Amino acid sequence: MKLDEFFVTGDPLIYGADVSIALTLIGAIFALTYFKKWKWLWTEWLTTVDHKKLGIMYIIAAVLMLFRGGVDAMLMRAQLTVPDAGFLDANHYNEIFTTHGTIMIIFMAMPFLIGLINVVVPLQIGARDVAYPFLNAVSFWTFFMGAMLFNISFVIGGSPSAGWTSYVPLAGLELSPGVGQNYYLLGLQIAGIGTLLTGINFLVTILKMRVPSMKLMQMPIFTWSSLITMVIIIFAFPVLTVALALMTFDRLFGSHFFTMMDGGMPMLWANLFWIWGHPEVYIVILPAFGMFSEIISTFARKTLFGYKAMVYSMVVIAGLSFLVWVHHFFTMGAGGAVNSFFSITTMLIAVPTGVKIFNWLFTLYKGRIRFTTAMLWSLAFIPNFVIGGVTGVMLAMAAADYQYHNTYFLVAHFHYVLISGTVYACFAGLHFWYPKMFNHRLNERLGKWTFWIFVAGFNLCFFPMYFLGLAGMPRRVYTYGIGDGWMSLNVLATMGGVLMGIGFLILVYNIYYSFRYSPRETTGDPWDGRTLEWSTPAPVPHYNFAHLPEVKGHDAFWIMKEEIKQGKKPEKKPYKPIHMPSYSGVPVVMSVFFFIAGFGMVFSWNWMSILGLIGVLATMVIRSFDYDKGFYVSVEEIEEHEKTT
Amino acid sequence: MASNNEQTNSHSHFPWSHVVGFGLSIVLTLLALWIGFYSGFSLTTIMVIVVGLALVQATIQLLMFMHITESEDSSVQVGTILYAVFIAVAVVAGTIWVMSFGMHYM
Amino acid sequence: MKSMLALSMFFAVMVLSGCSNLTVLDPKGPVAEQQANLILFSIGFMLFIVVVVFVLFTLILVKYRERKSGPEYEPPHIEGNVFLEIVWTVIPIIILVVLAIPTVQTIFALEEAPEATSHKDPIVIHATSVDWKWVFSYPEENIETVNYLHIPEDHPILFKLASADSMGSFWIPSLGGQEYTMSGMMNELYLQADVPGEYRGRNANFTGEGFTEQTFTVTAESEEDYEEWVAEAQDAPELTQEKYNELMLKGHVEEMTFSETHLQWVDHGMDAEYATKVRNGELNEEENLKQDDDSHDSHSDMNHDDKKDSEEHSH
Amino acid sequence: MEAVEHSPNTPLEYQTETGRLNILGFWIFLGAEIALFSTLFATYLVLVGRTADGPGPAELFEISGVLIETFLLLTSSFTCGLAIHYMRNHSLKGVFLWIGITLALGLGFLGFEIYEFVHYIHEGAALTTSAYWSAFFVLVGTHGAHVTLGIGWIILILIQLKQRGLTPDTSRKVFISSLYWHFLDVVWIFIFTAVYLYGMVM
Repeated sequence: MKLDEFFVTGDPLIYGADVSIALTLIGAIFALTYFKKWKWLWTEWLTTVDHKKLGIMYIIAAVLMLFRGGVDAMLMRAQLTVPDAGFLDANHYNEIFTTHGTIMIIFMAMPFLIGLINVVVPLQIGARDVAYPFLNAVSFWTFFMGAMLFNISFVIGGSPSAGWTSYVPLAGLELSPGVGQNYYLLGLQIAGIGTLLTGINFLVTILKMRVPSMKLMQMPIFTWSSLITMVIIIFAFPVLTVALALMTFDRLFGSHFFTMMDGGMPMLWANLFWIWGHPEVYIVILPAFGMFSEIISTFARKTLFGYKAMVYSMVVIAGLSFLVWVHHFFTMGAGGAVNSFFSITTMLIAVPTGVKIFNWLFTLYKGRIRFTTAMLWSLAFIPNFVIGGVTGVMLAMAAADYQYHNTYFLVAHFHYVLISGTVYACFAGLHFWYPKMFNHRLNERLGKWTFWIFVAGFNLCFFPMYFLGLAGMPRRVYTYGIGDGWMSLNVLATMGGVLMGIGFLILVYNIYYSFRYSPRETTGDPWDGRTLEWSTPAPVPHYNFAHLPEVKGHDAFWIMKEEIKQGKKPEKKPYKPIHMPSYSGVPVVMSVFFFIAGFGMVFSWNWMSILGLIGVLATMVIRSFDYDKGFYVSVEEIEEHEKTT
Repeated sequence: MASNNEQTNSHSHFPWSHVVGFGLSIVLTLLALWIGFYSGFSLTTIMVIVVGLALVQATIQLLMFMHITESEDSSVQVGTILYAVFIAVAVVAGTIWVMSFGMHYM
Repeated sequence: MKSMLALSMFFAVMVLSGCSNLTVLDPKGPVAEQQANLILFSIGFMLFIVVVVFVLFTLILVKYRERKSGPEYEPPHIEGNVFLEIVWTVIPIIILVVLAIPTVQTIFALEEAPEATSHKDPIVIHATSVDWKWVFSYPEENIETVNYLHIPEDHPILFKLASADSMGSFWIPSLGGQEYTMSGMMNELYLQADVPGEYRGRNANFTGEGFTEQTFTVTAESEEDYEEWVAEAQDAPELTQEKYNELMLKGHVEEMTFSETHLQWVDHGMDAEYATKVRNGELNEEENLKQDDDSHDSHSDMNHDDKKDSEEHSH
Repeated sequence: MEAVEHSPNTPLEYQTETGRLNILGFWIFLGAEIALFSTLFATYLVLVGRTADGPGPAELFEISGVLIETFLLLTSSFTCGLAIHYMRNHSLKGVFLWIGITLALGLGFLGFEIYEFVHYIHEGAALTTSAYWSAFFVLVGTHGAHVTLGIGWIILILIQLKQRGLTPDTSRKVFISSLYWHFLDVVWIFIFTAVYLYGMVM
């Protein structure tokens, strides 16, 4: 392989990216060395097993990925604004929409939510850490290394260009011979390991690490939504693992699962991909539902309306999510019976979702609604998600779907549910729990600017796309003719896209501004919260709770505050030593080996992949012989902490 | 938690449940073999019976060898496995059903 | 009643969009019409749901917003209301049943030739997607075209869809919804044009670099004009295998017309490997001839099948 | 927090919180493994008959070899169960003996499987031959890879057992690895049924 094949060349955009990546790296190394922060970085962050720190790292990585995916989106909108534009050529455009989709779903939406779950859920259930802190670090680092592996395809070897769904035969070796598709397969595979481990970890955490007094039906609704999400992860991700592995075998070892030659069955890929892919949609939407429930309840000053119905509807959604996957390929010609069955199961999902919408509305009813930034995001979610939801029902009607399929109608639908569901939730949750993570709030005034600009831009960008779809514009075209008559709506969409970009930039500025100027938190309960995470002091000590809290119902912290208002004095109990897990450098090292193995496989450099796999196994052996039992936080240290806060 | 722990009460006894489980496994395997080769049933009937026998044998393993019901979390364990079986049926049966179209052209 | 509702919805959509080129809602044949009706029918219910939620949402937000002045109001503790929750579970179920019935009916109706013209034998056209062009074979007329179609109006067309390589999707939005083309598989799709005119058809499923330009034109014309065109096309140069193999290479081509069809060498609905072998140079002369003989048999079989099919459909 | 009260009869592996958490977590992992193998089974069953120009299963499968593999694995599952029985009777010797036998049987199984694979490849049925054989080798091979990993893992645990004796930690590890081993036997039952029996009866 020649050097100019190894490095992607020939495009000024990519040279620009090369330079900025190099400068950022040099800048970071210089800053770390100059301020003597290397040791700090290693001991405090790279080796941490603290769920709060891991959560913060997840969120930082997700925001970076949001930036990357957002730049991709802006490039696409730039290309599509006017007919016959020559800004990007077909291949470049294909690479960009492929990486946009993959990054937004796998490396932005999921990690952002998992990051918030990491920070919040253990606090909500009164736990001092997760069930398997070590595995939690492995989860983060494999996700991170998978994301990095996927992202370097941009400058080394070339990006995948077969769409985030990677349909074969297009994504097969015959029609996509470069290494780009290998990056997709291995990046997702490595990140998928982390996701599966997160699933198991948090399921056990929620089931077993709750304070003993918290019953299942007293758990905060965000914890419930996380629990159900974890169940979906556990059963959906192995399917992706297998599908990716089979395609990897096809591309690297000459097997014939999805090839056109020797009896392979390309349609099977679509089938397996969506068996994972549809539950994946619920993996990124259920935690969002949970967050909106918490935030709406907090800022309406009312307990959640229909708590039990909310829980059961999520259970039903989780069950149905595995029975609807064929609606992604109604047009494959599987016959009337198959299409009818999957039409109906898909429509059924609208029922529990509708129940949730009305429960949110009636949580607001008779409330005292405070329009904080977090609340604004949660409120905007309701009407926007309803638009996405009803068009989802329209898409579920197979006979009509033959006309919507693969068009901008579909693009509009899934952006309406994914942005107004997941992305709004990420922003809402970020503003809501920001003081828990960083000990100061995000500036409300800037937050509201972001909100209004982004929401206006979002609707301006995606609402016209419904009509573009009905006007016959297929997704994934890199340009169109003047005669197609799609220009005016595309101009609107691009304007919306620009507004969304501006909104994001204001958010980034807000993070900087608030870091500099926001007053530091003193109480740990900035919003008059209802659940246990708000009972922890600011900043949250690394052991979370000096005393395990006593739970007497749903909205446990609210009940405590009510009792204190009625004159009940909190009793002073003596502190006991608290057991905590030790930090470990093994997860990050193991993940680096995963990265090496993956990189070797991308280029079929067997020596390198074997070296990487040996490294992975070696770190596992080291872990197996590690009998470290963690340590105890002494009573003195706890007293010291509790005094200062 | 020891109350639902059958194993704890039989520490020093002969491991009857294992021996019975092992015997049943062998019998079921041979039975499946006989049905497959000598029963003369149609292929569909054979497969239905044989898959049924495999499920029985799997259940025996779960109960007698793996003690799925013994710990305080047995309900979670059983629930996990049952849900996994639901997923397995949905994936296998669903895939075969959905992918069976167009086969007559092959 | 249904059509009234549909009509009013249609106008609502028109006004909303401010443009009149919503191809999908402007059907030119019975298939697209059934789908447009179903779409408009569903839009009606969806607008109802949207309006209910939006009105409730606005009223609640206005009424229960926190006021700067005014007494400190402490919201009541309400855990839920079983009756209300049953109401908003049952009403969506009813709406879905109402939507599901016509959906299922239409799904099955679209698998048959359109009812109004079901007494006519459908014209069979094999539509094959090849990176990045469309090849159309008329086995009964024994002609083959590339990147354009002629069809008679008011006459059902049975498209037999296959792909030589990547998975495509055959879509003529004015005439009806799409269906995938796949190598080694054959799908059937009935379409019909009731209005003469030129329509745009395209590949709707992403197939890589040349995907955007993988389009074709459909000319719907009177039976006489169509017959005339067929006769003309039958005088076109004969399609040779050499020429056809050139078409198998990736790339775009102009519109072309041939007499004879490629079905005498290969039916991509049964042979998934042909295009790959051509590209890899694996089909040398000798094998070509052998393959030639083999599929001559299968070709005549298939013609037979086609006839049988059309007989079945005409009943 | 490790000292939650438990009856003296409670097996060692359940005595610590770590033990209880890890065992539960492993069961959930097995649930994920069921999803993984069911995807492979679905793939295999869809691709049955797609043998292209290669041989079909009925031509190559031989009942004797498959039966030997099946009984080796069945017996190893039984002996693995006995090892846990002895562990709960605090007999370190019994654990070593029966796990040793289990490993020997597992290695025997692997040997026969490798021989079988080599034989098929020799007969012209390899991973690259056709979709059917790709599915066969990946399904059965994934199980075989699990067995191999299991053997390596159990050897590591035996070393730790040698170093530390029966403690809550080591017995937890032995117990979890036994769950894994039994699970592989369960998977094999379905491979035996859906791959070999079906392939030969077809």
